Amino acid sequence: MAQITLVEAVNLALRHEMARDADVVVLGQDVGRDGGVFRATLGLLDAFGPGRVIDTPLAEALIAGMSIGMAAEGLKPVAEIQFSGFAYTVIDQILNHAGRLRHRTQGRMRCPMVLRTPCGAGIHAPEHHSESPEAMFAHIPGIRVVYPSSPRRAYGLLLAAIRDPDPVLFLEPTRLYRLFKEEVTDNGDALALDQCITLREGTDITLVSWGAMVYESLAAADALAAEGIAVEVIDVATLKPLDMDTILASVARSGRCVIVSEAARTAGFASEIAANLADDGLLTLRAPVLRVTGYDTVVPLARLENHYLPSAERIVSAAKHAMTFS
Amino acid sequence: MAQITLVEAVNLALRHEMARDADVVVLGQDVGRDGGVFRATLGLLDAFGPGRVIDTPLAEALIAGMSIGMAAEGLKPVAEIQFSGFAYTVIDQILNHAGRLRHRTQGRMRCPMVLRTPCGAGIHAPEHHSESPEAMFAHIPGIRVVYPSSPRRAYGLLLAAIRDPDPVLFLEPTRLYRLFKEEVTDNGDALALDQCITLREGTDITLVSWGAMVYESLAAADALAAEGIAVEVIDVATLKPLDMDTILASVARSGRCVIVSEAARTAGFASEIAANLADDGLLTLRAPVLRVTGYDTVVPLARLENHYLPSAERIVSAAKHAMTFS
Amino acid sequence: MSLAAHFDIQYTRILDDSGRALAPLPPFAKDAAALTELYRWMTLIRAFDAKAVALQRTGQLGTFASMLGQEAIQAGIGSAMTAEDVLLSSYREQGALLMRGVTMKDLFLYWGGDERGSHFSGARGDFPICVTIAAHATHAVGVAYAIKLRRQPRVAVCTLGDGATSKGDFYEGINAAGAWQLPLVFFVSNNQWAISTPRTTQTAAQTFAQKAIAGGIEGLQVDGNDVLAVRQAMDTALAKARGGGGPTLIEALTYRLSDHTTADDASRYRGADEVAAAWKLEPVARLRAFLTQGGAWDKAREDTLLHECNAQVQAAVEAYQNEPPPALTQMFDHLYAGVPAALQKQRAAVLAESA
Amino acid sequence: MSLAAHFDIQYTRILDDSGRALAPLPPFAKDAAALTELYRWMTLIRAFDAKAVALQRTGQLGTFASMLGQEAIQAGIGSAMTAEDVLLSSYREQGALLMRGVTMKDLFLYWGGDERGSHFSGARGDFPICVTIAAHATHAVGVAYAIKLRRQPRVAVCTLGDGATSKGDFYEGINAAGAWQLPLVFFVSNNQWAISTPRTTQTAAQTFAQKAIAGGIEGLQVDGNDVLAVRQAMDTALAKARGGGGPTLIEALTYRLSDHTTADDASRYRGADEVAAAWKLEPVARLRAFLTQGGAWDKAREDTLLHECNAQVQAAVEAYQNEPPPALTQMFDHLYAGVPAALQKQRAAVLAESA
Ligand SMILES: Cc1ncc(C[n+]2csc(CCOP(=O)(O)OP(=O)(O)O)c2C)c(N)n1
Ligand SMILES: Cc1ncc(C[n+]2csc(CCOP(=O)(O)OP(=O)(O)O)c2C)c(N)n1
Ligand SMILES: [Mg+2]
Ligand SMILES: [Mg+2]
Repeated sequence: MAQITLVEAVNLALRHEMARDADVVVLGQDVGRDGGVFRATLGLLDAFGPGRVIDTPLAEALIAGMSIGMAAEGLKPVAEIQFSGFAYTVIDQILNHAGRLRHRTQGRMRCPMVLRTPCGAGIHAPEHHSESPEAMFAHIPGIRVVYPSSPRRAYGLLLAAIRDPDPVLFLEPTRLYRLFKEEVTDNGDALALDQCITLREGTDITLVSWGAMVYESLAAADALAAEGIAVEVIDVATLKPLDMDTILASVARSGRCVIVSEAARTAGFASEIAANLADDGLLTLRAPVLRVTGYDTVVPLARLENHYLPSAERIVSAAKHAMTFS
Repeated sequence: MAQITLVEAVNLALRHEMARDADVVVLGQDVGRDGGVFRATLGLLDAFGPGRVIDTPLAEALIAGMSIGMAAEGLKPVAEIQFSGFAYTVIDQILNHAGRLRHRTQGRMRCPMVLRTPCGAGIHAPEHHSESPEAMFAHIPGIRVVYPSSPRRAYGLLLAAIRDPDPVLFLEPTRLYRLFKEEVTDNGDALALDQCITLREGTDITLVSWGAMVYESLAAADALAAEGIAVEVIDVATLKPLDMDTILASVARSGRCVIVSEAARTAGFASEIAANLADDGLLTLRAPVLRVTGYDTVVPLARLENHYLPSAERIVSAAKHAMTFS
Repeated sequence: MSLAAHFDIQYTRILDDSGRALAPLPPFAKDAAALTELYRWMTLIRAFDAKAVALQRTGQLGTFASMLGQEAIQAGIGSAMTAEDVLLSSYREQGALLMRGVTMKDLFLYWGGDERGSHFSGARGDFPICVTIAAHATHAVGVAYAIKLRRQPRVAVCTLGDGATSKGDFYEGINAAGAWQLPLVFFVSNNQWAISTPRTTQTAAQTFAQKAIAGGIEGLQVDGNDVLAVRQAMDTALAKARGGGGPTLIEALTYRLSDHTTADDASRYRGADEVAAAWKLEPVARLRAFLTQGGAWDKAREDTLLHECNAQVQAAVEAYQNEPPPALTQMFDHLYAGVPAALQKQRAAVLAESA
Repeated sequence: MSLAAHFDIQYTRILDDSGRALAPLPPFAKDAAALTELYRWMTLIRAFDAKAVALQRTGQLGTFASMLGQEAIQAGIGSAMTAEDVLLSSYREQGALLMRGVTMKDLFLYWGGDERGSHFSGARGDFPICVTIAAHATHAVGVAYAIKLRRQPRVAVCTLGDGATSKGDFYEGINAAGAWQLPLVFFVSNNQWAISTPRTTQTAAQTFAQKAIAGGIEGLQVDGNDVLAVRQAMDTALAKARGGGGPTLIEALTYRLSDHTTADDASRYRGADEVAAAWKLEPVARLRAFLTQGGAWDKAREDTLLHECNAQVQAAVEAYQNEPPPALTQMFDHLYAGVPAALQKQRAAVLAESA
C-alpha cells in the first residue's frame, strides 16, 4: 500500500498485468527507455524486455493497426498514443477495424486491445496537447471508452480494460496525472467497466462528469455544500457502454442535473447524457439540464486556456441557476 | 429549369461555380474521366481540364491535406471522399488543420475548402459504404457541416458551401442521390448556411431530421396526418453551426419532438439536439424527447440493413408514443 | 560527392507470353501433378468468378469484385503458403482465400450482404477481406510481430493493389516491417488500374517494387500472369521470412481484365484495344499452353475439368441459396463478447420491430 | 531475371569537419559577405535559442524546442528561398522562419502560449509551425499544386525530422509530389533522434534520402552541419523545381545537441559520449573556422557579433514581455470569418465569466 499519483497508478496496473499475463505487450512512441513522455511506462522495458515493451516508429495509424493484428493473434496490446491530439489519426483503425473485427467475422476473431492516451487541457501544454476526443470515440460501436479520475480508479479500470475481451479506449487526464496522490493497493482487483461511480451523495442536484472535470465538480460540490446545497457527484468513469441507470436514479431523486465536460460543447458527450435525461428522465426533471462545457472553439494556448476550461465557479453558478427552479 | 436528381444537382452546382470562379478546383479519386463513382463530377474534366479536375492518388489524408494547402494559396478546392467510410482518415487533417488554420494564425491565413462525401445507408452497398459520421465532424470547431436532403437544397447549399470562407463538410445522402427528381433552376442562388428548413407545418409534434431521414420523416408525417396528427417536419440542413432557434420555436408550439437520425445512437447528433431541448426547451416540453436512430452497432451488410435503419414505421410509432403525453 | 546507397530492382518471369519456359525450370515446376493442381485452381477460380458476376447481374448477389486475369496471383500465393501462415487480403485475392479453405459459399454470403460470409469455414486464422484500402498493411505488422515474438515458423502475407501503395498505411506497414525485420510478405498486384485511375496517376515511381526501398526492405518484380514466377517469388520470400531474414515486397505485373467491380463500367475510361492486348497475356491460357506443350494437358482433360469446376461452383450456389436467413440480432450478438446491458434494450427493439 | 530499375543515393559535403574546403567552392561560397551574413544568422539563431531555453527555465515561456546544432540547416534553407516561396516547417526550423521575416517576438509569443505568435510579422505566406508530425507534407502538396496550376515561379519547401518520415502523411506527400511533378522540396533534418527514439528504430532504410525512391522523385544526402552543402543542395533543388523539374528530397545529416524540448531530459536515453562527439561536428564552429581560415573572420568581429545578437534578442524579449495580453475573445474572433450566431452566446459568456 502506497500513496501514489494517477500516472504511477497507470504504471502499476501495467506492471501488474504484464507480470501476470505474458500476452500483454506495451507499445508506442518512446515507451521504452524513456518510459513514455509522461513516464507511464517507466521501468517496464527493464522489467519485461524490448520484445514486450516496444518503441515504435512515429506513426499512430501503425500503432493502432498493429495492435489489431497483435490482438487477433492472441496478444493483449496496450498501446500508447503520446498525446490526445495525435489520436485522431487512429479513429479510422479503431472504427473500421478494431470495433468491427469480432462482428465482421461473427465471432471468429477478437480484438482485445487497449489504446491509452493522455487527454484534456490545463497543463499549459503546446498545441494539440489539450484535446478531449471522448465523444468521437464514444460514438464508435464495438469499443469501450474509459476515463478514470483518480489513482485508485485508474489502477482498477486499467486492469479491467486490459482484461476485457474487446477494444478499450483508455483516456487519462493529464491534469490529474500528478495533482494528488491516493492510497492504491496493488492487489490486482479490477473495477467494473460498465458502472458510474457515485463519489458524493446529495439530494438537491446531481453533478455528472468524468476525467479532470470530476475534480472541478468535487470542488464545486464543496462550495455548494457551504451554501447548504446538497450535491450528488457522479464520475461516469466508463462512457461507453454508459450506465445511465445510476444517473437516472440520482436525477430521479434530485430533479436537477448539471453535466460538466471540458470538450467542445456541440456533439460532446455531455449532450449524450442530457439527451437520455430528456427522454427517460424527463418526468423527473425539475429544472433544465445544464451543460457546463468547453466552448465550441479550439482549446486556446496556455494564456487563455483557463478561460476556456470549465471551472468550479462556472459549475457553481450553473448549479445555483438550476436551484432557482423547483 | 429541369427536373433533376440530387446527384445531378451536385454536379450542376459544381459546374456553375467552376464556370463562375476560376479558383474552384475539384479533386478526389476517379473524379476525372470516370466522373466520380456516383457521377457527381461527370463532365467536369472535359469542361474545365485536368488542371482543375484532379484525379488524385488513392490517399484520403492527402486529399484533405492538399486541399488545405490549396485553400491557403487562394484556391477553393472541392474535394470528394469516395465513400463516407473512408472519411475517418481525414478527421485529423480537418480537425487539427482545416478548422484551425484561421484561428491558429489569428486570421492571417484562411481555409475555404469543401469536403464532399456520400453518406448513409440504404443502398445495399458493401462494407464501409453506409456510414453516418456527421456527429464526429459536428464536434469539430472551426468548420461547418451541411447535409442536404433534396436536389434543390443540394444545389443551393453546395453553392453556399463553396463560397463560404471557411471549411465545410458537405455530406450527401446516397440513398437520395437518384430516388426522386426536383425542378432546379441553375440561377446561382445559394441557400443560407445556418438555417434549418421547415418542410411542413403542424402543431402536434415536431419531427427533426437531416439527409435521407428527412425522406422517412416526411413519409411518417403523411401517415400521421392520415390519423389526424399534425406534424411539423424540420430539415436541419446545416448541422454546424446549428440553428436551434427554429427547432426551439417549433417545439414551443408542439411541445413534442422526435429526432430522427440513422447514425449510431450514442453520441450521435440527435443527442445534441435533444440536449439543447433539455436545456433551453425544457419548460415547453410536454413529452419526453424521443430519438429514433440507428442502433449502437455496425451498420449491417445488405441483408439486415433495413432492420437497422430508422423507417417511417419506427418514426410513426415514436410519434404516437409522444402523443400519449399531454 | 560520394555514393551513400545503391539499389537494384529485378524483374523475373519463367514462362514467356506463349507459355514457353525461358530458362531451366525451378524444382517445384518439374512436378506435373503440382502444376496441374495449380491449373485446376486457376480454372475453378475463373468459374467461381464468372458465376459470381452472373449472380450479381441477376440480382442474386450484391456488388462483386472480379479476379479475372489475376488467377496466377491467386494460385501462386495460395499454393505457397502453409495453413499456419496468415493471409491478410484485399477483395481481389478471393482465389487465394479459397485455396486456403474459405468456401465459395462463404464468399457468396459475404458479397450477398451477410456477415456470416467472413466467419470462414476454413483458414480460420486469416483476416477477413480488407475493404478500406491498405489498412491491413498495419494489421499485418501486428500479426508478424506476434509471430516473431513467439518465435513461430509462420509468415504473414499482405496483399494489396497498385492503388493501395499510395496510401500512408501501406508505407507505415513496410517501414515498420523493415524496422523489426518481421516475417511478412507484402504482395502488390499491379493490375494497372485503381478503379478508373491508371497506375501512372498513382505514382511517378517506375516500379512498385521500389517502394520497398523506402522501408529498407527487399523489393522485386515478377510477371504476375506467370504462375511459376509468382510461386517462385512467394516460395523464396516465405522461406526467407520463416528463416528470420525479414520482409519482402513482391510486385506482380498483371492486368484487371474485368470492370473494377460489378458496380463499375470500365469502358468509360479505358480503350478496348488495351483490354484486348491484355487478354493475350492472360494467365490461365498461358499455363494451359505450358502444360499442353509438356504433354501434361489436353482437350479431354480440359473438358472434364471445366465440367467439374462448374459443378462445384453450382453446388456452392445452392448451398448459398439454401442458407437460412441471418438472425435479426446478428448485429448485436457478435459486437462484443457479451451484449452489454446498455445494448439489451436496443437488441430487444430490433426483435420487437421486426415481429 | 532482368534489371527493372536502378538507383543511386549521393552524399555531398563541401567543408570537412574542421571547416576546410574539400573541393573547389561553388560560386556563392566565394562571396565572403554572403558567407559572413550566413554566419551572422547562425549566431543570432543560437543566441535566440539559448535565450528561449533560459526564459522557459525561469517560467517566462512554455515548452520550447531548441535548434542547437541545427543552425546550418536554418541558414541554408532560409538564405536559399525567395520571399515568394512558401515554407512549411516543423517546430525545429524556427531559424529559417526568422530569416524569412518572422520575428523573435512572434516566436516568443507562440511558445509563450499566445496564438498571436503565428500571425507572423513577416513571411506572411508561410505556414504556421506544424506540430502534428508530417501532416504538413500534404499541405505542401496543395501549395505546390496551386503554384504549378498558376504557373508561378515559386516553390514550396517542407521541412521534417527523421521521425516524421515514418508517418504515412510524409509518404503520401512525396508520392503525390512525384505524381504531379510539383515545385516542392522536402527537407529532412536527420538529427538522429525523435525524442528518445533513435533513427535505427524508425526505419531499416540506410538513408532517409532513399525514401524519395518510393515516390519516384530525386533523393540526396548532404552534411547538414555544413552550411555550404545545405545551401548548395537547396539552390539546386529550388532551381530545378522553379524550372519545372519537379520535386527533390534532401536529407541533411545533423545532430540534436539539445534535449528534444525543454520538457525532455535526453540524458535519460543517450550517452554523454555521443553528445560530446557530436559537439565536435557542430555547424557554427565549422563555418567560423572556414571564415577564419580565409581571413574573413576574427575574434574582434566575433565579439561584436555576439554583442549585437544578444542585444537583438534582448530587445525581442522586451517586446514580448511588453505585449498587452490577448483579448479574451481571441478564441472566437478568428475561428470563422465572422462569429456565427450559434457562437455569440458562448462568446458573451467568456466575457461575462471573466468580468
Ligand atoms: C481507403 C479507401 N479509399 C477508397 C476506397 C474505394 N476504392 C475501392 S477499390 C479502389 C481502388 C483500388 O485499387 P487497387 O489498390 O489498385 O486495387 P484493385 O482494385 O486494382 O485490385 C478504391 C479507390 C476504399 N475501398 N478504401
Ligand atoms: C503525429 C504526432 N505524433 C507524435 C507527436 C509527438 N512528438 C513531437 S516531436 C516528436 C519526435 C519528432 O522527431 P523528428 O521527426 O525526428 O523531429 P525532431 O524533433 O528530431 O526535430 C514526437 C513523437 C507529434 N507531435 N505528432
Ligand atoms: Mg489495381
Ligand atoms: Mg529527429
